[in-house]
Formats: sequence, structure tokens, C-alpha cells
Amino acid sequence: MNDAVADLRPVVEARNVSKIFLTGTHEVKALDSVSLTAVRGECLAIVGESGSGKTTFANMLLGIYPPSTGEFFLDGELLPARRTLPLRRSIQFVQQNPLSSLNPRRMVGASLRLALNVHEIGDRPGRKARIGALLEEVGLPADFAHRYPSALSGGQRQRVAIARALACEPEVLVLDEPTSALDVLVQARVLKLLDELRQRRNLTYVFITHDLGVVRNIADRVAVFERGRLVEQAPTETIFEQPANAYTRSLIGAIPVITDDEEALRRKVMEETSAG
Amino acid sequence: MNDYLLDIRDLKLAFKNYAGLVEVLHGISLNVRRGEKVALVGESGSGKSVTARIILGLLQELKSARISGSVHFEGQDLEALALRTRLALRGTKISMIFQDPTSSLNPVYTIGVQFNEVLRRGNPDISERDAEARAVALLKDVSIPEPERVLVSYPFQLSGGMNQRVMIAMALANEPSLLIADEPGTALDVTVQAQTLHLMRDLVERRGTSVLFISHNLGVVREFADRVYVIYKGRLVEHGETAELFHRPRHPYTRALMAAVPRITGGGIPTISETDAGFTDPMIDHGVAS
Amino acid sequence: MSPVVRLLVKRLSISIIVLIGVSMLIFTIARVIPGDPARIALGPNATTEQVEQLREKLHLNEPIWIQYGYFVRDFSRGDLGVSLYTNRPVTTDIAQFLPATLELVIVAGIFMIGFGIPLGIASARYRGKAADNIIRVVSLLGVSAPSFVWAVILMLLFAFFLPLFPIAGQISDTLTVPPRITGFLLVDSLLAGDIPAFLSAAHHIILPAFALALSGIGQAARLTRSNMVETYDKPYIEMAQSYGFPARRIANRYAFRPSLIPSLTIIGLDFAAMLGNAFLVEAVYAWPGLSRYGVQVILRKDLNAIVGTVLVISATFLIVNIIVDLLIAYINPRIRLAERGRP
Amino acid sequence: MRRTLSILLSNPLSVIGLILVGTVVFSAVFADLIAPFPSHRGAVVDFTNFNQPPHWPNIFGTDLVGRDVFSRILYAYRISLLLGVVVLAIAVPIGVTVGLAAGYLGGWAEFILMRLTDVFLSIPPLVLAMSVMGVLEPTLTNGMLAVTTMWWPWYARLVYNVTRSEAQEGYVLAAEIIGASRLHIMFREILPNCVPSIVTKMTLDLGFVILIASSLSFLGLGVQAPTPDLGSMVAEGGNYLPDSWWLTVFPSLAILIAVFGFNLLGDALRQVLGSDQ
Repeated sequence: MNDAVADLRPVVEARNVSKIFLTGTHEVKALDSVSLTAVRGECLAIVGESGSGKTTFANMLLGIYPPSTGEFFLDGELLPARRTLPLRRSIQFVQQNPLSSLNPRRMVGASLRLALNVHEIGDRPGRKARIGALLEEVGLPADFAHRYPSALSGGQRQRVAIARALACEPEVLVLDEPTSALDVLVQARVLKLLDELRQRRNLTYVFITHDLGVVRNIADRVAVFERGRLVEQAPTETIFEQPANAYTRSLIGAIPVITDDEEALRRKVMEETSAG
Repeated sequence: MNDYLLDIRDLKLAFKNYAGLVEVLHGISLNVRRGEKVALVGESGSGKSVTARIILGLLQELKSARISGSVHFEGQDLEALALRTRLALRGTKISMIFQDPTSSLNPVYTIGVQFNEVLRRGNPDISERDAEARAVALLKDVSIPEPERVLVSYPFQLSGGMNQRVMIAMALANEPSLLIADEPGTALDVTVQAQTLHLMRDLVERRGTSVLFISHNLGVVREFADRVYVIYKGRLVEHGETAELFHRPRHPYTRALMAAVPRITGGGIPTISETDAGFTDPMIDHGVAS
Repeated sequence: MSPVVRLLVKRLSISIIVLIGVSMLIFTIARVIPGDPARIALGPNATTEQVEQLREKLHLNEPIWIQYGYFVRDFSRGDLGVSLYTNRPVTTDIAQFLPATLELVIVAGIFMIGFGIPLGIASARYRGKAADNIIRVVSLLGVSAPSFVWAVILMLLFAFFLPLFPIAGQISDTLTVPPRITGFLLVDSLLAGDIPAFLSAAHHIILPAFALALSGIGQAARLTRSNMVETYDKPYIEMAQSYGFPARRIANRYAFRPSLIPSLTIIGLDFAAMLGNAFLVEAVYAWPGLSRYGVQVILRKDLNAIVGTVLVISATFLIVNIIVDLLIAYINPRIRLAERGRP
Repeated sequence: MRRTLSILLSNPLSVIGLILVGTVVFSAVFADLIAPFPSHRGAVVDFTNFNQPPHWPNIFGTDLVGRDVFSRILYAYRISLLLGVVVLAIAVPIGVTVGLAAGYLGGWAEFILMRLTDVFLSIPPLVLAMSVMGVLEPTLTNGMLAVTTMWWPWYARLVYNVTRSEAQEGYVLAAEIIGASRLHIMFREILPNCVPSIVTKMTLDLGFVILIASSLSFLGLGVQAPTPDLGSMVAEGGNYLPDSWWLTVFPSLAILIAVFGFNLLGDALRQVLGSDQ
């Protein structure tokens, strides 16, 4: 009973978060007082096009730079601008391009070991076994620890990047377009892995993407960003069946689809636009 | 001879490096009729982009490339043509649209200067004034609101979608009979991509331009193409009219590819087997109704 | 304020900071001399009082920052002190010797750009072919020897064995030197309408300038080539090729101009190297420039003259760099026009 | 490593570079064994055989006091290479640290360090080395000091540029998100990615140190007599052109060959290691 109540408490919360960038002489409002929450074990998708502020939001949640105004909370505690090691450990990150996110001159094992060393997870001899276990958890053989990223395929690299994030044993995983650099077959496999990991480890996902097809099948809730503003948030089903916002509808209407059912859904959504 | 505008037969390509030969295309045959929009769809590294470059003769300039097979365009064997004649086709009879519009336009010249050069390819004697008028008209065709302003701009001053329109306008400027589009709009936002694709489709349909459309995105292909070739690791695996192929995919690779695309109607993340069993099966041709 | 003006102001202020840094650095170097510069200047026969007088005059008994303060005060009045070697104001000495050096360096710079860049373009256009390999080896040879080696080799070949050019000097002894206006002999002779003097000066400058330019030519060719080869991989080159523009046009127009942007900065640095290397060439060809003066003042530990000479050379270099930055701004529209704000 | 070597050996120019560098290094190391007149490295006078054109056993001729030019060139190589190795051993760590710190830390550290680097870079290399050399006694150690002073800023600038672009890479961000220290990120993450550029530049620079050192001694600001030095040999011989051509031509060619060899090798490494700057 208590557990269930605890689970509905937000793990991550953003309160009135704004970000203003200075470019040369003028200010650009990249994010305009966004408030959002994600509860434990949930996958919250943040959807938008370039310039929507979705990446800015993720970067501030990760502590890469602080918000201009507003606050982020983790488990009800205010996240400071300078993150302590335990806070860093709690919120981890998977980037879009695994080719860039893995150091080409360090072996896979060294990249994973860094996380274990920094956070002093396990004793020194135990770390080797832990690295092997992490690799196996993401579906790679343990001996991949001795490979360089250049010897891996795109999908394998992204699995390593996921394993590295998991090595910190985080509560929250920020995923920034984690599959958009991958081919569609590989994408499906990696998405499957992410979905399983979330359930197994009771992780909270903040899933940044422009791909609504992916969102439909992995997210519990969707937040739609447009030019720095949060224009709609709702459970996934609602977003796709009854989108309230015109921009959301135009996004759905623009998706290239491959089946007649999808086309029917798209047409329905677009008709509501012209009717509304 | 046949009535194909573009007819590729048993095209093979290999690259020579210090370790030996790496085969990229294992003999592909495909064709495009006049006024037809044909897609070549496949994952990265499948050999779809190199095919486009061979048609234009861009790869032939590489010392490391080994090419065999034939490419006929308007009934002429391109390989048999003198280099000069072949060069003359580029930008006039055949033109190409590239993946990333902003980095495909030269950063140090204005759109106007670059447009002028393209028009001069088609008509070397065109006057400065006529060229500008023609550029303005062409930019209007691709729904660019202030063509005069765009002409004096540099690519970095324009949005990706705007540059994409400029590139389409340039590609169609000399009224080519074949347009090769290599992953058009992949670098753009979905809404912008959808707009520019519709625009491009309308323009080529109105002008009767044939298109060879190269993409990894099944959804885009389904919306754009009349006919589809699926390519996997340098081999064509399935071919058919778009509706037929999407309704009844038969090759194991095509089926896996389609199953892997997450649907906006839901249904969960598809389970894709970790093995690639059957992907190298022989090609399945649905044939084309005439 | 236009972006170019803003750039100019920014560059100028950074250059002034750097120049202040140079003055402090060279001042420090000049003051850590082991031994007493006053004693060295006056020679072993001077009395202790004379030495002490000179030390007082040069503020050598004060702490170094006070000395630097005097230096800044004098410098702001355009006074670099008196050379202990020539007993003349350092500014007078520099005004006398600098023009000949600058003339040599400018002509060499013209050679560097005029030969180096076209070689680099050709090399990039025919990359992988025989012409490319030849140009690459030749330009590598160019950068593989110090200027004095080239000076000696060119002199042996084209002044002694094939006596095409004079061996030394700035102008033929039999001619009267035209009145000094700018100090640049080529310019002064033209201003005086003295064509024979101009031709003789031109004849004299070719060999030393070429010796000085050779490594610069090689460097410019290599740089142009490597930046252009990089540019050839850009999508806009492929697009230009897809339109069937001729290879020469693609090289000279589509690939060259964007690749010039990164090349220019380094070419500016090479110009600086030439200011230094001019010392070597001048020594071989008995060129009446700053070289002999510079070496002499360094050997004699002539503080004011060392600081003055180095400062003037550095300032020249910084001016060249500002010119290079403006050229880059002219070529690169991103700098010329303010960039659009990024989200 | 094997791949690197096999690519190197497949290119004739790289092979020539390897041979030239091998020859220069070999003759410097084994000068005592190769040189026909080892004692001529010092202040030997032989007025029975002075200023002679090439002949056996003085294949490069003899100088004005009768010393074997060939032997002296071998010993000059030894000193030049020693100088090059020492200069780089000091200059590279300094320059790399400055460049890494400026490029990764940014802000004030970047401003101060890079302006400091600019100060050194805005004095022509030779003039800076001359000034340092001029105020010090002309010994080998001071020569090293003078050349080091002008050399480290080039590494600072190189590493700064590479660091700036590497810092944009995702792996740096990933390490930051994990919480790795700045020192770890600079030296364990970014530095390994600078190594190809650094190694390439060091190879080229072994040649260029020889070049600059010989220039200094050509102006009389380098190693002093009787120690053999290529630059001073050219300078001395220059006064006896064109009659005693061997006094200048052979030391000149010796410089050219050594620097050319290192340049060829450095160029080949640049291509193989993909560190085109």
C-alpha cells in the first residue's frame, strides 16, 4: 500500500523552468516556464522539432547548464546548479550518436569502469565481473570489454552507451534521440532492450525524440514542446487518439506511415484540425 | 530497345583498398520509365547512394572504384559516351538533390550566384537579367515567399527547409528528364520534410520529370513512389508497385523491415529476431501491371 | 556597429594586449642578462664612475618593474631610448634599417602567395596523380631547409655558376641611390622616375626574396592543398560536380575560396616567420636591413635596441595578422554578416 | 600498429622518409664508429691537408684548418638530434598541458593561457630564440633553453585547437555526466585523442628543431666552436664561395636531407593516423 503511494510521487519535477540564451546582442528564449513531472517507473516522452527546447530541457535536467529561472527536483529535493556526485549518479544520459559518445581511444571496458570508479561502486576486483554483467544485461558478450568502439556496429555501440549509463545505477535515464541514428531493424531491437530494462530496473525515462512512431510504442505519457513552450501533455493514447493542440495534430499529420490503419488515424486527426 | 528512361543492368561495384577488394554492389538491375517515380529503399551501407553516384558518373572518377555492368539513359549507354558528353548531361538532363540542403550549398556564395551558374549550365548565353527573372520564377514555384531576398542571401542565413526548396528549384531549373533524390529532407524536421516532399511531388508530376528516389524511410517511400526496389547489402531483394509491395511484402528482409517500423497506431515495440535469416534469399519480383 | 568594425575593434584590442605582453616578455629577457650591460657597452677601459653613471641613466639600479615603468613612459612619447651600439636613438636606427627588411619580406610574401597558392590548387585538383606527387615533393623540399641554405644554394647556382643575378647588395654600385622618401628602394626609385635604379633594385631583390620565400611557397602550397582536399569532401563540392561544372572551375571557384579561410591564418604566421628568417637571408646577401643591426645589438647586449627591434617586428606581425583577419572576414560571409541567433 | 606499418611501407615516399631518418639517426648514434676521423669533432689542426676539395679519405673535403667535413657532419647530427629530443621532451609536456587546460576549461584560464601563447607566437620564432640566446652564454644547454622557449607555444596552440573540437564530442559530455574529474577528462579522455596530432607534429619538429638550431648557429648565436654544427659550418664556408664550395654545400645538404626525411615521415604519419589539422 505504502509502496504504491510512494510510486506515484514524482521522481523528477520541473517547476517553471525557463532558459534564455544570449546570442551576440539579443536574447533568445529557448524554454519558457515549463513545468513537468515524471513518476517512478514511467516513460515520459518529450516531443518537438528543432528549436522546440526539448534538448535544452534535457541538458538542464542533467545539470549541463542551469535554468535561467525555475527549479528542478529529484525525489522532492531541489537540484542545485552544481551537481554532487550522488546526484550525478541518479540521473544518467544516453546520447543520440554512440559514435561520438564513446571515446574512440578507450576500450569499452574502460568506458564502463570509469562510472564504477567515479562512484566507487563495488570493490576493485569485483568491478571486472560487474562490467561483464552490464554488457550481458544489454545483450553483448562480456568479452566486448576488450574492444574499441570502432570494432562495434552502431547498435552495439548504443548498447555500450546504455550499459555505461546503467553502470551508475541511476534512478532516471535521460534518452536523447537514442535510436534515431540507427537503422530501423537495429532501432527496434534497441527499443525493446530499453523497454525491458525500464521494467526490470524500475527506471524512470525522460525520452527526448522527434519520432512519434517510437513515442507511441514506448512512452506512458507525452509532452509536446513547440518553440520553447510546453503546448500539450497527456497520456500517450490520448495524444494520438484525441490530440487537443493544433501543433500536436500537425506533427501527427506529418508522419510518413506505412499501413492503411495508420493512414486512417492520421486522416482522422487532420480532419479534426480542419473542423476545429 | 525499350522505353525506359533509365535502365541499369547488372551493375557491380567494388572498392580497392590496401587490404584488397571490398564488394559493394553485387549486380543490380533496375529501371525508371518516363514520368515515373521509383524508389530505392534500404538501410545504411546497402549501396543505394553509390548507385545514384554511378548514374551521374561521380564514382567513376575515383581511382579505387571498380565498376561493371551497364547504365542506359534515354537509350544511350552512358559508359560508352565520351567524358565530355557525359558531363554535359549532368545538371541539364539529369540532376540530383542531396541529403543535407544547407551543407550542399556553397557557404561563400549567395544563392543568387549559385543559381545563376546552374542556369548557365542549361543556357550559357542567358543574360544576367533573364537569369535573375528565371530564378525568381523558379523560387516562386517552390513556394518561397520573398525570392528576391533569398537570392541575395547566403545558405547559412536561411533555414534548412528554405535551402531544401532552393535545392529543389535548382535541380529542376534546367528541366531535367531525370531527378535523383538522395535521402531528401532526412536532415529536416518532420513537418518541413512533409511539406517539401509534397511540393517536390507536385512539381515533378506537373512537369513529367522521372525521379529515382533513394531513402531509408519506408513511410516516405510509400507516400512518394510509384514503384519500389528494396536493396539489402548490395543486392536487390524485392521489387513491385508501391501499394502491392506494402500490402504484401514477401521477402524475409522486406517483411522484417516493415515489421520493425513502430506504428503510430500502437501495438508495442515489434520483436525482431536477432538473426538475419533469409535476408539473402533470391529477389522477389511482383512484376508491374502495365 | 557593423560586424566587421566590431571584429576590427576586438582584434585591435587583443593585439594591444599581446603587444604589451611582448614588451614585458622581451623586457624581462633583456634584463636577466648575466653581466652588467653598462660595463659591456662601455668596454673594459671605462672607469667605475662612468659605468655607474650609465647605470643611473638607464635606471639599472631600480627594480625591474620601475624600469618597465620608465620604459612605458618613454615609449608613450615615441622614445625607445638610445642604442648603446650606435649611440643614436633606437627609433632612428630602426627607421633606417627596417624598410629594406620590409621590402624584402613583402616581395617574398608576394612570391609565397603568387607561387605557393597556385601550386597548391593544382596539387589538390590533380590529387593522387603524378603532378600532385611532384608538387608535394617539391614543396616539402622547400620547407625542409632553412632560408640561409636556400640563400647559399641559390647564390651558388644563379649568381656564381650561372651569373644571372648579382651576388650581394640592394642596388648596383655604379648607380646613384634615389632620394630616400619611403625607404623602400623599389618605391623610391619609381617616385624619382629613375627607371635604371628601379630595374637594378628589382634585379637585386629577386634572388634574396626567392630564397626567403621558398619555405613559405612550400608551406602555402601544402596548406592550400590539404585544406582544399578537405573541402573536396564537402557535400557542396559533390553538388557542384553533380551539375557537371568543369573540374577547373570546381577547383578555382567552388573548392578554393572556402578552403582559403583556414589557410589564410597560417599564411599570416608564415609571414611572421619570414620576418625572422630575413635575418638569415640578409646575412648571406649583405642586405642592408635590420639583420646586422639586430645580431650586433643582441651580441652587445644593447638593451634598448633589443627591446625596440623585437617590439617593432612583433607589431609588424600583429598588423599583418589584423589584415589577414579582415581578409578572412571579407571572404567568409558568416563573419562579414552577423550570424543568425542560434536556439 | 601493424596496419600503420603496412600502410607506411606501401607508400614509396614514406619509405624514403624512413630510410633518410634511419640513416640520420644511425649516423648520429654510431658517429664514433662511422666517422673516419673521430678526433676532428674537436679543435684539431692539420695544416698539411686544409681546405681540400673532396678526395679520398676526406670524401666531403677538409675545412680551413684541415678537419674532415664528413666526420664533422656526423657529429653535428648527433648534437642536433640530442638538442631536438631534449627540446621536445620539455616543450611538448608544457605545451600540451597549456593547450588542454585552455581548450577544456575555457573562461579566464583560456583567455590568459592563450594570450600568453599569442605573445610568444607573435615574436617570429627565430627572433625570440635569438633574443634568449643573445642574453645567455652560447652553450648547448642555453641553446636548448632558447629553442624550448619558442617551441612550446606551437604545441599549446595545436592541442588547444584539437581539444576545443574534441570537447564538443559526446564522450566528453558523457564523462562529465558520469561525474569524472576535470583532470581525468583532460588527460585520460581528451589527451589520447590528441596523440596522433602530437606524434605527427613531433616527427615533423625533430626536423624543424635541427633547422632552427642551425639558423641560430648560422648567425653566431648557437653552439660555439670547436663543437661541430651544421649552421656554423655553412656560415664559415659562406665566406669562401664559390671556390671552397664543399664547405657550404655538404653541410647545407646535410640539413636538407635530415629535415626532409623527418618531414616525409611526419607527412606519412599524418595520413596514416588521420590527424590532418
